[in-house]
Amino acid sequence: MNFDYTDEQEAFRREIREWYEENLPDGWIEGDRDLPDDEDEREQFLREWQRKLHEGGWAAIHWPEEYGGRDASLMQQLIYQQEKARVNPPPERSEIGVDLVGPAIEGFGTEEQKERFLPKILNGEELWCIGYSEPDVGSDLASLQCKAVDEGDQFRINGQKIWTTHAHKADWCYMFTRTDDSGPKHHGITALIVDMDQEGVTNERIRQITDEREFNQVYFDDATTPKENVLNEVDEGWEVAMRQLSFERISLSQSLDLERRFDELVEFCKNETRGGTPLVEDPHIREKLAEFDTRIQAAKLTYFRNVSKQMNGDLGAEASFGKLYDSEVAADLHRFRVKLGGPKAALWGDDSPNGAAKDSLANISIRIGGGTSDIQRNIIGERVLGLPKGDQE
Amino acid sequence: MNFDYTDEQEAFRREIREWYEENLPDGWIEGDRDLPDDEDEREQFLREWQRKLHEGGWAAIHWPEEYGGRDASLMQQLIYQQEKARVNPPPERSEIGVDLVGPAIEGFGTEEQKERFLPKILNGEELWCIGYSEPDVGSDLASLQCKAVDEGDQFRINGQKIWTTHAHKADWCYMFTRTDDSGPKHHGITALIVDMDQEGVTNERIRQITDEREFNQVYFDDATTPKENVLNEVDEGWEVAMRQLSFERISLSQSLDLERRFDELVEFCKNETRGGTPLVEDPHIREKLAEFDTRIQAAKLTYFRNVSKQMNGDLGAEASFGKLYDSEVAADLHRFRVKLGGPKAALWGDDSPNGAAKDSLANISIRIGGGTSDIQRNIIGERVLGLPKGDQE
Amino acid sequence: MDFTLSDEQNQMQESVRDYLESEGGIELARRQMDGEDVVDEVWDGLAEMDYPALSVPLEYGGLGDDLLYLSLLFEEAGRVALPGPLPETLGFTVPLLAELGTDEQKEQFLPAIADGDLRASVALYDDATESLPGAIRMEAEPTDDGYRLDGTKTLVPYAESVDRVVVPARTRQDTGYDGITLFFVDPAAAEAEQLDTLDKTRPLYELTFDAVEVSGARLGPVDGGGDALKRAIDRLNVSMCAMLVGGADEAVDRSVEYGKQREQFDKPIGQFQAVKHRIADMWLDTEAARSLTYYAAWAIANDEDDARQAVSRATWYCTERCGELFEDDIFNHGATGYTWDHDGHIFLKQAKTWANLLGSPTEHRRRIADIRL
Amino acid sequence: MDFTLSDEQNQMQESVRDYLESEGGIELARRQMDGEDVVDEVWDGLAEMDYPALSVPLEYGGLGDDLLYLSLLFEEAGRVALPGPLPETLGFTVPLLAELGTDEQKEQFLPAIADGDLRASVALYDDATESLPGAIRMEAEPTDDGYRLDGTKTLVPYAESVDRVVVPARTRQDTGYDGITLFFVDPAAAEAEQLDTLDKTRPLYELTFDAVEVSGARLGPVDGGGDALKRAIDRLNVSMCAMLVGGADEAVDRSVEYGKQREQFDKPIGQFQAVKHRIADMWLDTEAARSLTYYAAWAIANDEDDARQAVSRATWYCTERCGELFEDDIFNHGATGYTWDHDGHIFLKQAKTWANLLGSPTEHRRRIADIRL
Repeated sequence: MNFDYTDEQEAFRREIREWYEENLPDGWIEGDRDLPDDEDEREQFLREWQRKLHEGGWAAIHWPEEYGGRDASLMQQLIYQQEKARVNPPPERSEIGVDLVGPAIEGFGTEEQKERFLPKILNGEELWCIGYSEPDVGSDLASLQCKAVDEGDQFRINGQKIWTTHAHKADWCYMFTRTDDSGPKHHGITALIVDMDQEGVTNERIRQITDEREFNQVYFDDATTPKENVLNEVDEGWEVAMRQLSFERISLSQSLDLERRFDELVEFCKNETRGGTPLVEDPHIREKLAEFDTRIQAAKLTYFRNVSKQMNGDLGAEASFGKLYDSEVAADLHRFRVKLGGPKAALWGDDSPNGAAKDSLANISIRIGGGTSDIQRNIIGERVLGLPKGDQE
Repeated sequence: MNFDYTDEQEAFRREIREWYEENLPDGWIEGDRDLPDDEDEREQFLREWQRKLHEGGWAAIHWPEEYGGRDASLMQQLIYQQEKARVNPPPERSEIGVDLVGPAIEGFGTEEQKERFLPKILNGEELWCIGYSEPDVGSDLASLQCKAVDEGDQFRINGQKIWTTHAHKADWCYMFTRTDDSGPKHHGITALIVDMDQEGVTNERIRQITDEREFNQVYFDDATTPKENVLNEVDEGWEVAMRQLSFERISLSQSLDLERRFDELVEFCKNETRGGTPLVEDPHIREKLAEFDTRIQAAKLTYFRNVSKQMNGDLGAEASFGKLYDSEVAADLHRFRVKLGGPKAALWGDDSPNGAAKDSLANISIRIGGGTSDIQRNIIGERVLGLPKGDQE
Repeated sequence: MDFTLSDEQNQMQESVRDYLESEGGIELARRQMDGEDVVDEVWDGLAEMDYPALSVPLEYGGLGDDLLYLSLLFEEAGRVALPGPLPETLGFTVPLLAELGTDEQKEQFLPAIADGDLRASVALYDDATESLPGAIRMEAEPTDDGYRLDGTKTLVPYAESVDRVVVPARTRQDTGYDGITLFFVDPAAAEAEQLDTLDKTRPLYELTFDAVEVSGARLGPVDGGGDALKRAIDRLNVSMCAMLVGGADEAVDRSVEYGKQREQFDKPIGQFQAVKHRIADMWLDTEAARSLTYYAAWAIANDEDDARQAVSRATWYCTERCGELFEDDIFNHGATGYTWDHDGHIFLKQAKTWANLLGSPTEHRRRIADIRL
Repeated sequence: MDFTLSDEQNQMQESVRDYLESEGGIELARRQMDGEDVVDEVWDGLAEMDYPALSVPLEYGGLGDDLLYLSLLFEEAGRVALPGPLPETLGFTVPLLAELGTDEQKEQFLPAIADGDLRASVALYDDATESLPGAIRMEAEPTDDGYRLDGTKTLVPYAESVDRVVVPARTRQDTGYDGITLFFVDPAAAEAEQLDTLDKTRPLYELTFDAVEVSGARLGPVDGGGDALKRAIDRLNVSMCAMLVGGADEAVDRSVEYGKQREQFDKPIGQFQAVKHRIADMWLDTEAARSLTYYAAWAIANDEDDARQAVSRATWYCTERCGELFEDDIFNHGATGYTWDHDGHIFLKQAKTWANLLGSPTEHRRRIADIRL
């Protein structure tokens, strides 16, 4: 056990740090992190950032070099994440493609698919969305109903997807469809790559409680995709979905971000006063801050422990820790931040003290998306601890 | 809505108060509430107290006058409870008999049974225990296995009961047995009254985590009871068990006790110092005390609301509120009390600061007994709110 | 002792509920959120049903009901997050007018309120980052025939939809609730700017008084309005608690409904203990919040010794515990709950707003401690 | 950066576990609880396995391992609530001796400890109601060839089963950790009275020094032992945290086992989400507590800047959060869990004891705040 880094690792860290210093948008490091309000300008801004990332070789460091990555070790990925958490760079336009679609294509795709799709994910030229959830299918993928019919050289797709992040600007959809419903639920699911730019695909943006519209409903009415866009074998999509999260890359964790947010909160509490006294001198607030300090360190340290295990080849189910633990800490932290706002917490947008209101709402989606906290507790109970599965699942 | 009491009600309150002042053991009101350490002496002490209660007419005020009660109204019962919570009198030796057995005999018993058993419950001459749980039957009474075989003029009983409070000193056992296992689980259960003083009944005391031994395992090896000791019809015990809690009497609540305990805790915090400063001046402790003050008032007020509804003939399932809410508040309160003890919280017995250690352990049993908090949440979800029953139950 | 509602009270609640449902229920709040101003429409309807007259004394054309009775109305209003300065007008202003107003003022305003012709609000904050009463800083300068108000009040509810605003200002150098004089002024004399709010069903404004001269607007004694103001804020707190209780009750109902209908893994999700137990806990907190709120309303109405303590108990409990309960309701609805179209966020945003507006949960707990310990 | 145990460390833990199981596991704690004194037996066994030598420096016949390595031993000891002054001797005394002892003292005591021939404890409290360091009040008077100790120390672990006790006393009028001199004395010179304790696996004593003259017992500088004592208490805290982590891990295992076996309503109870999710949360807290504890041990061993903060983080988390986890384990076992025969209470009582013994959770949070803010 050792928390020091090698010279080589520190050099890698410096390389990232220097690249950020040179390439981040003007004023970013100093804290001016507002994205353009206008949607088109924002897109342009993000496109430019993705281009820079790609040019710098930072768009997907965990990808193989032959597809534009750096073959980065898990340790390098961790260092990259630490530095990223430190500067809080603009969102990556290709994040979905890089993190979720790319690995699937790399793991299950044909050589042609890899050559066709991977480079344009990296440079941000083509955006992706993922057709996973359906209106009546939340956590239960096996029940999906969106149909794809084999027409010889192509599939004809009819049905609906929902909660599809960024569908309104995506060029491609990586989606799961029902191709056979005669067998058990897990069989007969096919993973398809579908062009979003066709008549049979329409989408409707979903307004979220944060007043953002990142999610979509996507309707497929006789949409088609050629046979060569099947990922893995026909009817064998379940395997793709299940292996989705087991690619050789570092698991994600909110904990590094939480650490930065905690630092920011401490700063806020030092500067904000009530009755002339800085918040940070209030005994109740001090005790709460100490509690968050500990819980966030526990999250981070356990994350490091799990990553270390992974580096040593032990792919334990312990990765389930972070999704649940971190998002519970985050939920409490954001709720607390709102309470610190004083009467002004009634305000929104730029007037919201500490930007807390929106964060606290957005955090709810983190506790729901990608398997709710309830599902996470089932997973821990059953897969990590070996408790009997409920009848329900 | 009105929180005032009528003159008549206040007179009743005075009557109780005066009786307590005259009859409580010496020093009791002043706070000297230790029971004798020696078990025999303690029994003698409790027997004496029960006799006094009976003579004063306070042993079972909710019982009908013809069986030695006062036919007390729900309002009178509430006032009695309030006064009882205020002085925290010695435990009632006949509590199980008065609260649980008596009403069952009154509701389902024959005239002979009533005349034979009720008076001696009241005067404390005969003690009762209840044979309900079995080793493999926790919350699920319908699965009980203790067998009673019909031999014409008597039943022959074989099996085991567990968690039987006070069985080691009880004269009678009011128990549920399996008399028919050919039908559905809920059928074929018979409620019996069994003499504990016979060869076929042995018991073993269970040591609790508080180092007390109030619970027992009771073994029935060819124990017998005459036919006239069946309560309700043979095979119809389920009805008795189910109606057990719906007798026309006030529901119990910890909230009045919690209120007194809170007052005592405030006193403790005023007198106990750390570094020369009374605990009550510590900002963290002040805030926690305010929180408990509120939660206890919420418990008490909701209890009053439910009792009021009951007085107005509305027997809502809202009574499920108190068991769960109060015991969660109590659990938190007792845990907090232990934390207030300082390093001395390491001690037990008379040296335990504020007597908190034992209370906090004993409280666990309140959250488990009579339907765990989990079961209470099922009941609220299903019976109060109408959510679908799980497969499991 | 009888802690139940009378038949008449129950009927009133039912008729309010039926009426509000017939008017569109929570759709009114949605229209307000989407930028429409529904306050006139809401108020005209309420006036037709005589609701604005509830707390107005009998001698001024009202029904003379107390805060408890009023809370029952607010509870129903809260169930649909009803827009409009109902708590501000009925819970806050009317009792204040009745207590401090001159005969002339009462004659002028109370019947108008009872008839639904006048709405009022309150402009407390000069500094949105400070707690009350420290946040009251505006100084009122005496003039020949009145006072001059100069400064900007903020977080003023419905400033553009009301006819009068209670404005506390300092007329003496003093702290806390001392040295405060209240004014009852027409907000048209000030400049109103709407703020961007978390809860968009209840707009808040900045209200700038640019050396505005007011005469005859003083409400109550010079320098001595603080005490009545303090009690009026307590009443406003209870009014908001009652609205939150209504919202919480509705959230429980919605979670129960969804728990019965929505299926996952071929079962209604309400069958899963995680969901069932979470809803059971929501119900517990709702019932507890209701008990605390009813009692606080009763204690104020009957001038009980523990009224202030009771208000603080209800306030922190309703804003903090119920605040989390609204989040649980959203969570129970999964991704659907996270959408604008689901009503969950309307209540959550309201609770988050109110949790700080009239004293934070921590401040209320400290108040309880200061009284009790 | 590598936050995993080495193969060697894993093997050590396994062999400790196997060894302790072979000695009866938690039965040792039960025998101690029931009035037997098993400390000699436990210690002889540990000595045979060379465990007391772990933290003793190499040059004194030990194995020279650091606090992290030691914590792995404590974790296994905690899993069976092992009686005996293991944290006091190895976690507290050895590093203190190594730091402050004269060559002579080190020669005298360290090899003896390594060989299992000497056990030690610590007598901190003069007042069981006060926090440290305020609770250190005994004054030591200089005599011709040493000091005179006069007064009663309380809450002294294992006073009758150890050969030496570290006794801090004040030799200068001062507060906090200043003006403290440490003494390493034979408790036989004092009168020991066993206290009635919540946790009966680890006996505590009152130790009365009736003007006891000690010579050559001073450990470290006159008036200047406080700093080393403070750090030694930190190490003792981490040692206890490690024991609690072991107990917590065991509690999770026991709940899981029971969840698989025990049936209610014809299903294993571990299938019910209420039980399953509670165990999942217990597991989360155990893993978090373990990470915090390992890191604190590593930070102390490597003299990191954030070592004190890390100790306080681990301490409040292990005592408070794990404290509740042990109650959950009892709850998962239903009425069975509430019996003396079920092991749950052994751990719960230990956690409740330790939650106050070396700083309350609140005190540790305040310490974190004071360092960090």
